[in-house]
Amino acid sequence: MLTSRERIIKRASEEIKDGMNVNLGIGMPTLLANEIPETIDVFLQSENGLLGIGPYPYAGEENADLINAGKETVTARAGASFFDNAESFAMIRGGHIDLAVLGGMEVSEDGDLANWMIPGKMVKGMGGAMDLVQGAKKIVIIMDHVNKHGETKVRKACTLPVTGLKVVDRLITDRAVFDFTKDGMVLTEILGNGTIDDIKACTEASFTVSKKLLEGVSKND
Amino acid sequence: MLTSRERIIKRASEEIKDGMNVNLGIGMPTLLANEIPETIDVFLQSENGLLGIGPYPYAGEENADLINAGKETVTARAGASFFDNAESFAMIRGGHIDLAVLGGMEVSEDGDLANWMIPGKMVKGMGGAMDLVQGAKKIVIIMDHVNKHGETKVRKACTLPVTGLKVVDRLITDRAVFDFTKDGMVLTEILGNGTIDDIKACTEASFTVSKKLLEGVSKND
Amino acid sequence: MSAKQVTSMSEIIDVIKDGDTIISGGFGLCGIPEKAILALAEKGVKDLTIVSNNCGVDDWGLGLLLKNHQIKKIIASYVGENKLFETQYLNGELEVELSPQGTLAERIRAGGAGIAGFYTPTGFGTEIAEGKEVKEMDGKMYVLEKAIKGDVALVKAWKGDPYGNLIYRQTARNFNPLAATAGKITIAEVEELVDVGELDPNFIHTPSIYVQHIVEGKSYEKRIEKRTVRKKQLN
Amino acid sequence: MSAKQVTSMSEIIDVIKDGDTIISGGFGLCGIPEKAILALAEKGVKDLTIVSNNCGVDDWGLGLLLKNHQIKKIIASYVGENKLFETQYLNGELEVELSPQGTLAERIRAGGAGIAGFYTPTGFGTEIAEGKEVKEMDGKMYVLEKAIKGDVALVKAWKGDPYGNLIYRQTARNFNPLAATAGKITIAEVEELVDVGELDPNFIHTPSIYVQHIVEGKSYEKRIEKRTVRKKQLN
Repeated sequence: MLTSRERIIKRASEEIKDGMNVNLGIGMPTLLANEIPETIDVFLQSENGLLGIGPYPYAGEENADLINAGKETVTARAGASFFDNAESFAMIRGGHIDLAVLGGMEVSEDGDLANWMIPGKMVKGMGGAMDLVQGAKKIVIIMDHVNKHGETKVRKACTLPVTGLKVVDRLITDRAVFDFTKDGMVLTEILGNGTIDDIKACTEASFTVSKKLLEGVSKND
Repeated sequence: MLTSRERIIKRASEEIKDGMNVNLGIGMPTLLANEIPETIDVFLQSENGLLGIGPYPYAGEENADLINAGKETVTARAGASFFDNAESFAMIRGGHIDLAVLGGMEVSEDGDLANWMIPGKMVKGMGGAMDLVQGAKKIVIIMDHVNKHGETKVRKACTLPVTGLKVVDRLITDRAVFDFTKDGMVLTEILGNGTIDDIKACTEASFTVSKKLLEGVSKND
Repeated sequence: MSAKQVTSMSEIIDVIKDGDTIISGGFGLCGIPEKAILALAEKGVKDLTIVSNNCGVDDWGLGLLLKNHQIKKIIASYVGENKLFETQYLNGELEVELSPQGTLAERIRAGGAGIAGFYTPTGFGTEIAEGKEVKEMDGKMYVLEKAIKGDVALVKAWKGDPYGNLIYRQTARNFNPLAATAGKITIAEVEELVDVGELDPNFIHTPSIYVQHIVEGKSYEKRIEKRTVRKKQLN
Repeated sequence: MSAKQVTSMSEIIDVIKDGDTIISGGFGLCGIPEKAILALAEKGVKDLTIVSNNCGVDDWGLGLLLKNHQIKKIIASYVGENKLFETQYLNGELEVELSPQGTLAERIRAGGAGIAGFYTPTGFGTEIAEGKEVKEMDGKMYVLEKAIKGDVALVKAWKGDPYGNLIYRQTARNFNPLAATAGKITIAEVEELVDVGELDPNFIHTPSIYVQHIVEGKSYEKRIEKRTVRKKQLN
């Protein structure tokens, strides 16, 4: 049985398709890189100026001039390119990144995202998150469905300062997958063993349930 | 005795100093390149993407990929660099060009310049002229003092559509040199054989005469 | 590998439709996407809006599309090398928007970079600023200029790889890297298509992400507009 | 040749005065102008405004200037790696302006390029947009962000020539080419100073025009912030 983190990563990795240019956020999203099958040819972008992140270097081959946005030593794959930060964010802001997978603190039913600061705690800064949510063609947020106190992170409205308004396309939690459409927030998949009612119980946001999921659930019943 | 064109070019070439980055406009200004003494180390910028224009190529060595802003085949000097047009105009607009020498159709006493179109004639476009007059640290305009009908090109106000307002730092004609200062337009040199009254007679713009010139004239008398 | 490489321009030129906005690289006849222009002239799509610093000459470059009456509007900074242009402009067939060269370059860059508009000092107080918003910032006057995006961008590079990484040669770079970023679809033609890994990742001018299709062109004409030379000095 | 080359950083660092705004290249500890920062720490100029994506760590990079209480204000996108920062911020000694990373890069570029401001979608509807002008363009909301210029820019490159042409290595490029354009005075430090003509003019990252002083640094530390490796696989 998968841990909740493994469940999120496994499901999120299915978002990555052949030929895509993808930006993976710092933290859990970075782990997705290990899940990309070798049959798929993808360019991972690092906002500090690299298109085509490769695996971590072998011990002893670390290179201070070659890091990712999380400041980890990395390598560059064949066909990679280096560029400055203005060019990097031209790619991001200009809509050239097919997919960005980012961590979240809260997501609202309108697709608002909060993931950069907690009032009262020290401000660290938003880095490239505000640019990414405005620029990438598809924004997938991955996060636990509830916090360590059991409170939902899927909100009617964000209580934390937002990173962007109406920017989330898909939310993947350890319990469910939601899409944000012009008709509102839609539950499309259940991950793990919950029922639709279980998901409703741990979700403050209002959402509808996709036809496909309803049919699938009734079949399974 | 110098022709009026030679007089302009000779005087304008004195504006070019060691270590400068200089943009020479299409036409007469381009000829200045031949007048730069070898003791002076200068980078000539071409707004199509070259810093460090060299001499024309030897016959048989022309290269279609290496032209100046006038679309002439050129070479690149040692220490040159190539770049795209956005970078080229970042240099120009951002105030990194020490000196631009451009041709003029009319200059006004406020330092307005008209040099890009004549109403009723076919519009060719302004190319990089409007960017250059706003961006270069010093704008020197070279032109004949009067047109072929004997009418002054040094105006109270431009009659032709302007390229920029209050952009000219120095005007060099075949008859005189003017500076545009916060105290207005100042006649600083007479080229050729004219008197101050001669210059006044062929100039519609109001100007004062520099102390240095007044003293020099009285000494010569 | 995701296939961006096509074997001929005619294979891919059909992505361009009547009424499209096309951003073309090139300065004068230097670095122009000559194979794409020839394919477009052959295909005969109409009512194009062309964004390009210049419009070719009467019998080469974008002038070929003028000759065929395929262009409805052109956004350029200098069109003085093209006589067909004058005729079509004067008889009202051709719409023209002049943009100062640096502004044009920056507008295309902005289009590719997701910047909606920017304040430039260029053109303040001139005809070019008429109808545009102006703003005083830090005591200087600026004009608001807006981004340009294209349905298709046509780009000519020196070398490229199958992923679409590109390098340009000398002043043939000009507007090409900017155009490459600003097309919904960017078609790159190269003089030489090299294997993946042959281009040094540290010196790529256009990263692969901007390019959707790449094709190697054969026997480039690379016409010279003004052949200027000096005499060989005798020793 | 006009001499831009100096023999040591201490020879030139005096151009920086109390109260100056300094734009520094680097991302994390990668590509930071370490010799210039050391010279600044030694010289002890005060009340600096620092523009940099990050602020170093407690004992390296710009953190050294924090330690010395030389910084009055910092404009950055992420400062989470530096504990000194927190202390000085909380006791009111340090003023902080957070700018999203892409916006920060673009503001510095704008400063160097003579663009006074630009409309970006980044930060719309967030705290970052508070007090800033917003505008709807083509149905999307944008925030007006303003250019940043520095009294001095500090840049670290891989190789440079005596004119100041620079190339950077891999991701050590980051903010360096942008910073280089935006200083009234730009000081470049390089790992290797090469002869004029050794750098290929087709692949210069920072053209000489942006650089006023260049110095070769000895024995760069180039500290690694997060050493991540994989195990060598046995054959």
